[in-house]
Amino acid sequence: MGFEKFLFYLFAAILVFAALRVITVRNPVHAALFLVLAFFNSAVLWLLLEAEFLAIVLVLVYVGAVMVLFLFVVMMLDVNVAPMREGFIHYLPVGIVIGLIMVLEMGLVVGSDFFDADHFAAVAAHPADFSDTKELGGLLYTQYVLPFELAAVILLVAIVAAISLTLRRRPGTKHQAPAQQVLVRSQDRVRLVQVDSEEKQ
Amino acid sequence: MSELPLLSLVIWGPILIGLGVLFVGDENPTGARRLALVGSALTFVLSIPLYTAFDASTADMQFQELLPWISTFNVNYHLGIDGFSMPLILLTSFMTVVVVIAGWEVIQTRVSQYMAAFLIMEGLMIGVFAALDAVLFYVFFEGMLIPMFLIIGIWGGPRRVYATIKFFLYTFMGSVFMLVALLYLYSGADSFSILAYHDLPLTLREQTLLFLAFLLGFAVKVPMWPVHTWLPDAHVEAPTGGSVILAAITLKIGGYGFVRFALPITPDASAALDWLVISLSLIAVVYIGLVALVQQDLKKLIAYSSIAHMGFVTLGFFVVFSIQRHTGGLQGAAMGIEGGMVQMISHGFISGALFLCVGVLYDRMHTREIKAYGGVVNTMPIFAAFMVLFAMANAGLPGTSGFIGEFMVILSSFKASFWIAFLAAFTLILGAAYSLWMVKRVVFGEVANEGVAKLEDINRREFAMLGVLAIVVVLFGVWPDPLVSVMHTSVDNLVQHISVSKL
Amino acid sequence: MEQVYLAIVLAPLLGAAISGLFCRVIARSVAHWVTIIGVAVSFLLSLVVLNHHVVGGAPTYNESLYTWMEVEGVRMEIGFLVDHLTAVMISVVTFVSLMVHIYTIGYMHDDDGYNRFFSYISLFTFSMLMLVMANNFLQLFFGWEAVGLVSYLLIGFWYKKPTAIYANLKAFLVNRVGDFGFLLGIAAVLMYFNSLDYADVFKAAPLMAGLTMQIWPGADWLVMSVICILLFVGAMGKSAQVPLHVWLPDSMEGPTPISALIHAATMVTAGIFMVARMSPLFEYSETALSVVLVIGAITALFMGFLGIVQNDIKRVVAYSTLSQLGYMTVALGASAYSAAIFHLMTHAFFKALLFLGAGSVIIAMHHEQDIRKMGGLRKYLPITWITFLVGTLALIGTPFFSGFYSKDSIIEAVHMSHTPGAGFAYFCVILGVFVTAFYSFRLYFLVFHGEGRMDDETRAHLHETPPVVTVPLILLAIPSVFIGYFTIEPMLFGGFLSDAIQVAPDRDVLDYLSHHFHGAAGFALHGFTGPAFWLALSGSVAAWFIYMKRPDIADQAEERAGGLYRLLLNKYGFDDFNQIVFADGSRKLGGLLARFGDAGLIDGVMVNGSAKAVGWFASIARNVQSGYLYHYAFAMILGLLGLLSWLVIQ
Amino acid sequence: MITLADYLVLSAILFCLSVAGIFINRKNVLILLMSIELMLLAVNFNFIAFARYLDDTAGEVFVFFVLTVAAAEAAIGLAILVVLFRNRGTINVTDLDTMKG
Repeated sequence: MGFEKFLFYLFAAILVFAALRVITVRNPVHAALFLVLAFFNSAVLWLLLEAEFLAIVLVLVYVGAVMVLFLFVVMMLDVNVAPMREGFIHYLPVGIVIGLIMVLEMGLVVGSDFFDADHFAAVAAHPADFSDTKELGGLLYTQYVLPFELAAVILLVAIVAAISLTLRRRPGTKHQAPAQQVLVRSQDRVRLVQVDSEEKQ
Repeated sequence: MSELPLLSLVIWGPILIGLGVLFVGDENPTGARRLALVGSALTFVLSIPLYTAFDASTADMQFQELLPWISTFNVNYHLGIDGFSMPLILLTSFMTVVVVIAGWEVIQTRVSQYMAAFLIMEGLMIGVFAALDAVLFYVFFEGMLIPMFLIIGIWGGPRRVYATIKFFLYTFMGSVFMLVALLYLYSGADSFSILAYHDLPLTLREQTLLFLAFLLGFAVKVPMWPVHTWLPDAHVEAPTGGSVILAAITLKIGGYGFVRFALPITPDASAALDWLVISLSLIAVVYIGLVALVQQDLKKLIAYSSIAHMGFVTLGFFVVFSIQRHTGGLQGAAMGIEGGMVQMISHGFISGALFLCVGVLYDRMHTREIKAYGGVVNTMPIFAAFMVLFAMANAGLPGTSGFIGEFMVILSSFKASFWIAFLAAFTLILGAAYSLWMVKRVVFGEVANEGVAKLEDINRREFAMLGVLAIVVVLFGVWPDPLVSVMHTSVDNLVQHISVSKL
Repeated sequence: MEQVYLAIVLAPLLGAAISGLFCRVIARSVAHWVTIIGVAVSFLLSLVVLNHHVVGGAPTYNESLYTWMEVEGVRMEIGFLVDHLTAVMISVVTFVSLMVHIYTIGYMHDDDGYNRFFSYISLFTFSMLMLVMANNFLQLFFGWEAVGLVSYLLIGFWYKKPTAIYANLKAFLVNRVGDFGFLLGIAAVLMYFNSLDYADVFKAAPLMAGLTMQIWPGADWLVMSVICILLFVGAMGKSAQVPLHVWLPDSMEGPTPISALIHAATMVTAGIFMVARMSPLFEYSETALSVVLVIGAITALFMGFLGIVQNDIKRVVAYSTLSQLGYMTVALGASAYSAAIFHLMTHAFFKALLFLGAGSVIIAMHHEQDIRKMGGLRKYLPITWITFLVGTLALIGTPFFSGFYSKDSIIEAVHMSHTPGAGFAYFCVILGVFVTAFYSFRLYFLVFHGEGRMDDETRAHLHETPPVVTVPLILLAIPSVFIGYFTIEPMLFGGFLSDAIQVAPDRDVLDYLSHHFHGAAGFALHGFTGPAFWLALSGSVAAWFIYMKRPDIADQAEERAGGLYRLLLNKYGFDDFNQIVFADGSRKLGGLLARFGDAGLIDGVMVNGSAKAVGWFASIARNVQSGYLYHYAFAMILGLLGLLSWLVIQ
Repeated sequence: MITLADYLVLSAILFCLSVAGIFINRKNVLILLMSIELMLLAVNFNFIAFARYLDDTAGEVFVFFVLTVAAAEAAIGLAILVVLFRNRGTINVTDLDTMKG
């Protein structure tokens, strides 16, 4: 059994264990960390699939940004862990049953002969100088320009939404309002008064 | 007549004046009332040439107006009247004048909106009668509900909200089926002109479904037996003017619908299902007659009596087919349909007048319970004379217009089968029973209570109103020819049309 | 001549309109003079018509004046048919109406509705004339209902009296039941003859003789008998034959003049006139004639019995009217139409006389109508007494009086007739003579003879009624005696009514009778030998014996014949039966239908029911929105699972 | 050799785990968000596996977009969580049932 396969099974096992722990661990911080672990393992597996740019993106962008955000939020909201768990048992059996059915059905579909070795077996290894990034870039900026722009817009929307939701203007802060300042007219600020002169004593 | 677009004037005139009355606003009620009176009188005057210049020798549409409206679906603003719709338009414009006068002192709150609602409603109703385009018909048909909804809803009695919602939903449910039928016809004839539908070939299955859709749509409006319970509630809660218009004209749209849509478009289905409509109408005549007997509320009693009278209309329309089956010929069929039409017109006047009488009593005693009255004749002799006259007309006494419709329908239904005429003739007994028993308890006898003792007789305005209606009722009773001769050719044309099968 | 006929009809209408519409405005004298002139004009003109047609022998006039409506080839018109029958009828109607108009001046003197009353009675005269002179079924029906309306207004004239407004509603409804059958008859005529004009219908009658129609799926009935029976139902309603007679006794609630005019002389005879006018149709259906015969016989006899137990003077006379109407119907049944019309004419005179006499007694007794409180009035009211006696003698059929001629000819006609049921009819008619004599003389002796039973205060005021009341009595008494003698010859046997009345040869009993007829006097003398006279005599002697010699017998009658007495007292239970079955029954049925049908079924189940159903469904759907996030998530997952399994299964 | 089926089975397991995660934990919204992240990860797995085995990098472009959307979604989710916490003082799901019908 090749070294590759061994690697694959190793990391797959860690990945599944991490995923399992994410949903079962009591403390959300641990859950977040396990999720980070899961992402790292999947990045490795992606490398196996020679999608190295995406693996790196996953690690840098996703884990770096999103998971950090998660941890940040988790720690900020001092979520009291204890009450979180009572209902756990109550729903467990149903959850398990549904999960199993899902796995069974997916297994049926995925494991079926459609995806067996002979259809997708002979995969040609990429030539040495093959660079996934160049490949990806070529495609991204030619065929998929519009979706790319859309993705940018989505991100912009996300930013604006997040900020507008969470921004709080703390009361009591003084700040200038340039708009009003400009509108001021001279006559309602200056008053000419006619005063008659009296002799100097 | 000059190429003056009379029909459009008669439709949009009152609507515009109605809006004008709205602008006059509530703070100047007398101005609003006067403008409304001028508006309704003007519409009536405008509708008179429709009668005088009406050519009774041809059955096709007159005063036609055709303008493209939504050209993508070739929907066009197509108006026209024939022997069926012209008398109804005249009835509408006449009754609106009466109603505007009726609401003169009675309505104090939001006068301009009240008058505006009636004028707009008048325009819409005339639109319904004049529309020859399915979409235009449907727009007017639904549009007409809104003012009536407001009239009952705002100026009505204590349970008005329940009554008006029930009225609206009932009629709306019916008309939805009609819309489906119209759309189906559009897909068949890919034009919205009703006349095109008349000779559109349809298989029996199609016709049956279309007929049932039309039947439900118009049965609610007529109202026919199972779907009639909205009428008593609507009448009890509606203000006097509202229930006059409701009784005088809104019910006729159902009857008109049968004659314009159900019969000509689906003759074979009508022939196949005529037993259903006939049995429903006979139930309406006998069952509702009995129910009317035991009513304690004056308006409910008259509402039930108008259901019984409308039962005659549908009976008259649908007796044609069994006559053809029973006697082989068509002799008497036209009399049935004409009887139905005359019954509609005369019922408009009679039940309108009866509701006005109840209104007169209600304005003074603020109760509609029959028990609260007794011996009204001692303090209001002139009013009692009118009340007895209209009650007699309601019971179908010869010499009043109430008699003609029933007489013709019974004569023609005898040709269809003895038993139909037998059951229909029960109206003579039941009609007389509930009308005169009501008159006995309300009008005759000793002065029942001090409320009745304090009643003062009707004033000039009410006398004018009731007087005009009395003259019309007796005039048509003694001389119905002008009303009937107008319809001859249209009815004969319809009878010929429906006697020929479309399959 | 057309203007004359039009004038006859329109004169009373004009009088009615003037005194009716302006009843508040014009003075009393104007009101009664206008109406009296109107009726007098029409009476004189009808005399002109009478001699024009009878003496002058003018042909039958049958023109239509005005087309009411023309539908599909069927012309509905207003028109006049004037022949001997009509001439006789209009003269009788206008004469009696004139007498009543004059009489009313006295009777209604202190009544505030004076003008209104005059307008009603002349409106009645107009409607009756329209009915009688009609030449088509539509106008006949118009007159029929108009007469019903006016009788409704007149019975309920004193609208303050609860019994009066109950009686007029009852009268109108029972008349409407009759009209129900009548209208169906007209519809049948229209269906089979396709025209409403008498002329066309009578001309086409022979062709229809054999035709049958199926009302019950199995039974084939003669078209003519269906039409005639339906028309006769109308006549029963109007002429108060047995099942539909209940309204006539109650109609005594109205003022006496109208009892005389409407409920004795004219309106109730409308039914008889109609059947006589329809004789060409009736002759073609044996069954219809026997139905008429049997019902007439039942009415004649059994209503007579009721007359014996009544204590209200007007009700006794009312029941005698019912019984006499029974006689006329029996004559019609026996195809002796002209005998019926002859009896109708004579009856109009002496019955009007009896009613007006009763009215004058009531005036004298200050509106006291109970005969047990009267007695010995002959000393105080001489003229009324004499005229009343004349009327009674005419009523019971003493020879040489007009009543005798008409009643005896009917009895002979029935005796000869062999329409099915003639035997039973003859028995009833004969027994009826005894009963009529008994109750008439019972009334006569109780009111005019014996010692006065009224309280002193009324006795003190007892005096003869003013001439305006007694003059009509006298004027009516004269024809009650002589008219029979003079008119029997032409009317019955001289073919006086032959132009209007057609009788099938095999059933023409009058023709058979004419062989034995030799002069009015001879007929009277022959009468002395006949059974009828002796029965009448024994009836009056019995009445004299029971009520004058031994009044105690009458009082004990209650105990001895208790059951029979009570049966007669509540009028064979007709009133209660109608009340329970029809009045309360329809009210209960209506209430039932209203509660279960409308309120319960339609409103409750279908309308509000559906509203509640929507509400109920909404409440269930509501707790799906639990507000908890995980429920929503759970729902999503279920959706996903569903899709997935659908995908997999497919 | 690693066949495509292995990858697909793996992503199926990941997906089911995240699904179980979604409704197992009844209280904690955060876990919910994380499960959604996990689910998206599983989806990306499939994309890349197919892209690799069908030798067509279009799949990876899609992963690119899925990531952006995932990031945006996470950002907004957490922002909502923060606001929720700020207003309600708790993000315990059982207390947040104001939306009850």
